[in-house]
Amino acid sequence: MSVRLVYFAWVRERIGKGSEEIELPDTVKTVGELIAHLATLGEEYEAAFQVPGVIRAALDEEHADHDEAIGGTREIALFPPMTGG
Amino acid sequence: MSVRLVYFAWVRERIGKGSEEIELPDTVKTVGELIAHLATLGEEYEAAFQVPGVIRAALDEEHADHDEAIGGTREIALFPPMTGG
Amino acid sequence: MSAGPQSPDRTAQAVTVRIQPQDFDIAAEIGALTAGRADIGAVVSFTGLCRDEGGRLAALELEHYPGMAERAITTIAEQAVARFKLNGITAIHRHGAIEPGGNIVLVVATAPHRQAAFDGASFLMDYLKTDAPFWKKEHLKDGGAGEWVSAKDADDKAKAKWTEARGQSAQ
Amino acid sequence: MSAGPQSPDRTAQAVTVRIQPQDFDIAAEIGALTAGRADIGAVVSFTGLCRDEGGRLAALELEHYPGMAERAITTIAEQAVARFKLNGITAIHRHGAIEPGGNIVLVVATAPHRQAAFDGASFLMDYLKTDAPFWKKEHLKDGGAGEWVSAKDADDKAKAKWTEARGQSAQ
Repeated sequence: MSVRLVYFAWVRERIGKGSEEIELPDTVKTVGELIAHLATLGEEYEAAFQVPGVIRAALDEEHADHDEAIGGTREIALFPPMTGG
Repeated sequence: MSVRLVYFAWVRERIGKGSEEIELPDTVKTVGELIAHLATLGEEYEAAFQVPGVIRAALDEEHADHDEAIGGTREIALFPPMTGG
Repeated sequence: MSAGPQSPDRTAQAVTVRIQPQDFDIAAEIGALTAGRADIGAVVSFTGLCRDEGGRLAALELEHYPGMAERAITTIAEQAVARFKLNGITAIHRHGAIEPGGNIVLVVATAPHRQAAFDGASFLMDYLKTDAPFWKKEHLKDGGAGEWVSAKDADDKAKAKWTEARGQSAQ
Repeated sequence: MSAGPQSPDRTAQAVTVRIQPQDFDIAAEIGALTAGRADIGAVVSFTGLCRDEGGRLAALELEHYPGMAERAITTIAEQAVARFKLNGITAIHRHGAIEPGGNIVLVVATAPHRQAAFDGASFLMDYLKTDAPFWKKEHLKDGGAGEWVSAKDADDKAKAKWTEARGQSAQ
């Protein structure tokens, strides 16, 4: 399955791009598994996801926990804790 | 001792004036005693002070309880509970 | 109450209180508190307006005790600055006849962070409701005489929560 | 959450959310919520400003997730209207570079009485801080690279108090 990933703040800076399309391996079913998979894709990804617990995610613009199933999601966002307001 | 009394809201309306100078009897030492004294001065005063417990007072522009001594106060204000804001 | 980091001089400068018949300009009052500074992170404004009570009211007549009104609100405002470490606070209370939709009272509190600004404005309003010498009389649309507005138990309770929260008198 | 007296249509009308780079006009936003009505007794506005952190900061850069930012704040605003029975609520969040003293975020809540208006604005800010997809990066006056601002435990706690007060999830 192909999915669009979008990154923000220091996740985006460490990976070096704001978005990309990737092919999801069949073994990746949840947000947590996606983050673990991405961390294996190279130094930049390792730097972005070295502390997986701090990474927040949104599936099609809705907040999602790490154990949530990715299912038919079109866009997955990964970012640090939010600091708006 | 002579003192200036000022009245507000329905206390003022029932008495029919906003302020007056009165001569305090020697027996009147506290706010509560003043209110009891005023209630004897005629029908308008009786109407204004028929429920003494609801009357609020200020001595020289500072809130005062009924048991507070009038002392050398120059201006005593008597009024209903406040409803500003 | 401990003096906190505000010196008496700074507290006095930080407080503006006006009692006036004319309307006020919220943006101008916020601007006066914030212009030229970069230490304020939060501004909370409260505006109290005249409601028509389901079409019943033609106006509210606001009576006040001149002198004491300004003095009472200034005392509360100084307590708010000291207690919540506000950068500043402005309170304006109108008197005279005010029609439905019209402004009655404005409070603006500024602070480095949001909780202090919210608390400062809310504290001032709760104390002002029960301690500032103002009285409201209703003027009815049908021309009826109208009643003096009664004080509300809810306002006494709103004030009381600030002493409970502190575990001692805030006055 | 129970629907309360607001129909879904009225709740939707009562909520205005904008994400924009340009500054906002507080008086105009208050006016848009209050003009022509006589059922509003209380207006609370919150403005969040950029601090210079003791002269250290040249600017904050606000990054956001377009689409989700508006969606997340709208969800919170609709919850605030239903929970506190607000007449209306407006939230505007800026993005891009903002210098010290500049506005970052505005919330205006209107209600018949003051506690609901204070609670509505405060609730929205507490949830916005932790749930709206915005991130702040510091630009330093000395030209240094600057850090991404860290999320604060205090903000998680501020949000948590709204679920404690309710005894159930407010989300």
